[in-house]
Amino acid sequence: MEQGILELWASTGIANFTLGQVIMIAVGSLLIYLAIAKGFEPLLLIPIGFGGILANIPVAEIAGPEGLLGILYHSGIETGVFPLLIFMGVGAMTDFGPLLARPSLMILGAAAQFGIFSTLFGAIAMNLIPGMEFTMADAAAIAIIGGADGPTAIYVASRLAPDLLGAIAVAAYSYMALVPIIQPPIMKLLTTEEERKTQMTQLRQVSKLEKIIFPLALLLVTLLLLPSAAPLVGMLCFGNLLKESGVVDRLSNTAQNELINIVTIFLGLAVGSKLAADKFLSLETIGILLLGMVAFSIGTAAGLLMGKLMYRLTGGAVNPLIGAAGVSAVPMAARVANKMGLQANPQNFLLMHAMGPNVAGVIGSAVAAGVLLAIVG
Amino acid sequence: MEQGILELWASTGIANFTLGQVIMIAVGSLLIYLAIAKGFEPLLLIPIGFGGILANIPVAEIAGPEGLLGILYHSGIETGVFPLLIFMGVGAMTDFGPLLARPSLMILGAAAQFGIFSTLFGAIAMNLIPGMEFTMADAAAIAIIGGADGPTAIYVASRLAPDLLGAIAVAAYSYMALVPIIQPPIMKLLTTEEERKTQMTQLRQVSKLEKIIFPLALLLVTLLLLPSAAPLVGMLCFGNLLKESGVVDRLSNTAQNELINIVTIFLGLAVGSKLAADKFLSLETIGILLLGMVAFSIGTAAGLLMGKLMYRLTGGAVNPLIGAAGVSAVPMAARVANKMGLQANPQNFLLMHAMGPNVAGVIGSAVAAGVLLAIVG
Amino acid sequence: MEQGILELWASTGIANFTLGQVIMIAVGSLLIYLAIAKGFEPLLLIPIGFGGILANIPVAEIAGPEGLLGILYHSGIETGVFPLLIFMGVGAMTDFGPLLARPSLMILGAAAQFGIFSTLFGAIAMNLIPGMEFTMADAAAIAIIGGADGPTAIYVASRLAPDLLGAIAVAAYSYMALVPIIQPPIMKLLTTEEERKTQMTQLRQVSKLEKIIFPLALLLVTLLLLPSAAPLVGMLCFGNLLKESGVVDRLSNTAQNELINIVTIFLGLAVGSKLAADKFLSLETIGILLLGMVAFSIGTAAGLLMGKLMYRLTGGAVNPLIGAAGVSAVPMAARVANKMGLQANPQNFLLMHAMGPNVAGVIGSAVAAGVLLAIVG
Amino acid sequence: MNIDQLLLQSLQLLGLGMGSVFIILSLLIVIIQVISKLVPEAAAAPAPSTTPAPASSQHIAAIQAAIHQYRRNHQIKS
Amino acid sequence: MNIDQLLLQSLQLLGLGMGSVFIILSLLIVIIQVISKLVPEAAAAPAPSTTPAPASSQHIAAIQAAIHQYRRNHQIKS
Amino acid sequence: MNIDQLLLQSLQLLGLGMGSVFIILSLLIVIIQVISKLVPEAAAAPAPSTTPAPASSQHIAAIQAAIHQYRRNHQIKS
Ligand code: NA
Ligand code: NA
Ligand code: NA
Repeated sequence: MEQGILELWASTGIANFTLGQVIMIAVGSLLIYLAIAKGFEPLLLIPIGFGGILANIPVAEIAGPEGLLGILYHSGIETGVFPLLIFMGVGAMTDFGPLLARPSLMILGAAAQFGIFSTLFGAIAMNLIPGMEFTMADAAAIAIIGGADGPTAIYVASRLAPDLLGAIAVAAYSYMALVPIIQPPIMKLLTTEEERKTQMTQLRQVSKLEKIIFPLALLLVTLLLLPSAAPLVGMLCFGNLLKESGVVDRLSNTAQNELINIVTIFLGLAVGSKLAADKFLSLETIGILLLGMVAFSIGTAAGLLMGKLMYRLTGGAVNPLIGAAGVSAVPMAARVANKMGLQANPQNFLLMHAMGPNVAGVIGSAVAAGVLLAIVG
Repeated sequence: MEQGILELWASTGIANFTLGQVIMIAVGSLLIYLAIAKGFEPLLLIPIGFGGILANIPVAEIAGPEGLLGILYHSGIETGVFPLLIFMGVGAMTDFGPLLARPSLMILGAAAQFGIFSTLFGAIAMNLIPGMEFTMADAAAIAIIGGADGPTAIYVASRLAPDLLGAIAVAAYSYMALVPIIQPPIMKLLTTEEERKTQMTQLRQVSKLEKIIFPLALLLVTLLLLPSAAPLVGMLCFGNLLKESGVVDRLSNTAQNELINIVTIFLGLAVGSKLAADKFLSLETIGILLLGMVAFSIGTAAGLLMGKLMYRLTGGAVNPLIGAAGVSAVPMAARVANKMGLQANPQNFLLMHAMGPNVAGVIGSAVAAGVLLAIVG
Repeated sequence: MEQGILELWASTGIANFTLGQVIMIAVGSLLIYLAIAKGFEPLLLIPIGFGGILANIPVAEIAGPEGLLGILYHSGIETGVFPLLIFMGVGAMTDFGPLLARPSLMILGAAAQFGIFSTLFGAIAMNLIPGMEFTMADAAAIAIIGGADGPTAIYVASRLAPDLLGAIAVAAYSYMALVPIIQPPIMKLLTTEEERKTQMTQLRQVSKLEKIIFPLALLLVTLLLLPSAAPLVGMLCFGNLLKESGVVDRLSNTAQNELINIVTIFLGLAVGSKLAADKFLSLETIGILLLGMVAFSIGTAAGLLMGKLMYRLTGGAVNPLIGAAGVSAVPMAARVANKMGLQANPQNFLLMHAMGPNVAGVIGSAVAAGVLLAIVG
Repeated sequence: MNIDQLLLQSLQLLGLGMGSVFIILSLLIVIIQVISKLVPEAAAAPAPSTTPAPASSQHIAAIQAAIHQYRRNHQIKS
Repeated sequence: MNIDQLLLQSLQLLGLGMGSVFIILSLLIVIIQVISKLVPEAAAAPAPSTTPAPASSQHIAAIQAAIHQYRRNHQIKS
Repeated sequence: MNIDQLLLQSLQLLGLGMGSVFIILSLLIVIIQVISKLVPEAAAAPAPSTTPAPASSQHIAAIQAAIHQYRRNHQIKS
């Protein structure tokens, strides 16, 4: 009996915890708290945070190769299947109409990718700090946080730097949730009251046929110029075609509801498995969090500056605020632009105008991911 | 920098395309066009066509063993899991009521399988043409196109001739979509105006209990006489039992909605992965397309002739048109029979009468598949 | 031609059946009959029964490593993924409110686990009968039937005694369905009319915040004291948190509907694959069925006796009948307690009061499973 | 195997296959007829309307709109 | 291991197991009581009807019919 | 590779990457404009209200309640 009690005691968590695991369980709980109490991207951060707690339970090995989280990670993230299916669902939810109505605004979604590539430079520069050691692949995976697009970040990180995936995913979703706090000061700093007041003319009606052709055209450009972006862009286009074709509503509805929900649960738990203490609690994670913040800020600034340029070139037809939506973080960044516009001018509804650069930012980040995968991968 | 540009250029699609890939991307686009603009089986042909495009993108290797389509093919088609789950969903959607109300019409669904077995003979005969080389397994996989039943064709082809799967699936779904064009001339040729005018007496009411017992009886006959057809027939019966039992509506609804939708997306993309240029662009594919058309026509004719025989034997109680529905292609062929009946006589509603032979055709093809798998496999 | 007929005949079921297979197909049919005609847990017993039939079809090898059922078993049960996902769905469906409103009733859910551990002793004692050979792992897997909780039983059996899984799952679900027949005589035997008449005061309102904190607190206790129960308890808590957080209704709805439905279909079929004749038709199966019945009865009795103790200690504030609900078998056992209460006193609505011990029984069994896995596993 | 043998084999398969299909489906006809005899007729009669009264198309439109709106309000953000 | 040892071990497991179950569930009782003390009572009061007014059974029938009809109109063909 | 080389490479990537992004997205602008020219204008006009009239919030509440109730009646038991 005594022996049994000792055996049972030896298998308790109390007898086996490491400090790192305790800290990571606190981190997981913090993510869940932020998700529920503060509304930080709860669809992702609750599963990620809970997965992080499960992954740090001693003895149970839930994130090990034979545990549930390990199996989900191995079959869904390592293979790239989960982020690609999420991207298909995102495609089925996305309305490219505003972008098609005024395609020139796509350039704002291009400019905001400067956040990615300057962060790449920053990550390498961090190697000058003793103790930091980022390879080029690590740097590329970190930089993609600047794309403000969860599945793209997870897809790239799973290919280039799986060990950093946990920190990268947490940073990406946290900063996407923080967009309403990060962006406004930068927007105020870089634009004048006059510029922010700018109203934009109503968008033209886009025909059904244009919406059907667009995903195919986007795929065509990608496969001609940057096939390494084809898995991401391809699934986005596929999902969008399911929606816009209008003849397979069954599939479109499933892609944007049940299927994406199931995959979101699995992906979140699997990403959480990478919050294991030994990988997450390192100097690198602090670097990643810092760099991610910088990436978001630079991307926002770059989008705004391009917006100001368009404002000048078009003689005031474009409100520079919508440039900030070019980082993507759909639809949060577009809502922030709308809110700032309303603050400056209560008649100034920018939401639909900001949706164009917003979805262009998704395409832009996928293109950036393709470049990084082609050259660094 | 120059080196980087060269590296990036070397990774573009333009620098890597083969002619075959370009042609296959055009083929994929054509399938999507036909699906959207002409309504050709869009639930399958959009995913298959899109999968075909993705599979032919150079560099990206999306259909390779580590690409999304390759993974889907490996885990879902190679194993037979996807077509069997589709068949379960089809079972949960199928109402065997009309068949149970007048079981003698089952014989029409048997006769139409002549399309399968005569095409088998035709495929072997094609070996007389120089350049054609079909093994017996190839011939059997091609012949099953005549079953006019997508999942059955994919299941058999994946077991007997995986290399021909792309062409076989495309042919099967294309011809199913073309049923309203293929069948009417044959129907007019083989039946007289008098025969087509024949009205049929209303079907008796079938009790709930009969509908519950039928899938179990069908399974029993299959496992006694043809166990090689048991996976296909078994899943069809399982889905149907979920529906008819009336006590597991949750499961039945999921099987015929979310689950079949998810699997349809995956199956379509995975089948598309077999549209890779090196396999698809061959003389064999032309042979398959020709043989598939022949199979559909002969199956239709055989069903009609059996219909004419029943018309005679029953003293005009059976309209021969419903024999054409025996090829399955549910519910398209039954609708065609209905339409032809209405053309001859505006009071002649054959739809429910044609549904019996129509679902009998599904069973008939599954039985035919079992014979082919037992002897050729 | 003759040769072909012989070959085909040699592949029929008739030519290949063993007596065991015939018996097992009858057993599978019986399970389906009980599920449909008698309402025995149809959501599980229809798939299990049908899977059992499919698994015993000769030649087809559907339960073999390359057959559908074999693949489902290998990927979903052997790994533990299916029962854990079911448990997540159960968590998303469970309202811990009644338990939180009167936590002391949790002790009833603890007492009822005596059914598990006394059966463990009984299973080992059965080795005294010649021909019976249960290892400690077998005994533990059998004992968990007394937990009256399907996914827990399947999870533990898949880890400790996969060969007995079929019989254990069938026993667990059958007895859960039989709770309205097994429990009432024991309840009448052990309680007086006076006790059964006892009305209980209305439950206090539980706040949303308490409901959010509870799953996290439950997970905390588990990971501190019994991490081997963490996979089961963790997924239960995760599902419950999805529901109670109120910010991820999309995920919660999917977890408790489409996802659990899909997994239920797969799990049932996969469990059915373990009804293969050579494993199931043995003396051990009879032992398992007997022991399972004993486990249910002892668990019920232990819950009732603890209920009687609480009745005395609280001066009649607790109706002992709700102790029987401590075995779990949610929500059947709670309904039985309610019905017995109404028989004694038409004003006596015990349902909500019995739900507390009922869900406590789920937690209790998961804890018991953790102890068994930690020491025996 | 040369072409003649293959042709012969496929001819055999034609016979065997059509034979099997006709035998199995004919057997099913008999079985269905037997079942319909054995199943009490009474059960058959009162099973006309299994679905509730068909909803008006307006109602369906309203529900679809509601579901649509509900879904839009619960969208996942990228 | 012979039968006596196994019986002894299972007896030990009975003690250990029931002990663990009672300790853990008792600890949960304490924790729930602590939580209910700490959580502000105010929050508890105004949470009576979380679900909207229960729809009439007629309404539900109509909706089910609509959903049924909707699904039939969107069936996958084999 | 030492840090200088890495910095140089990342600078190159910055150029290449932003170049690629601008080229590809600019090309898309052109393509979209071409498409909008080629697609018949007529088709564009009459596509205003794709969704049916928005259901009243009361209606939605009723439907949600109905769905809720429906689901509760069809729960899986553990
Ligand atoms: Na972006
Ligand atoms: Na057919
Ligand atoms: Na229990």
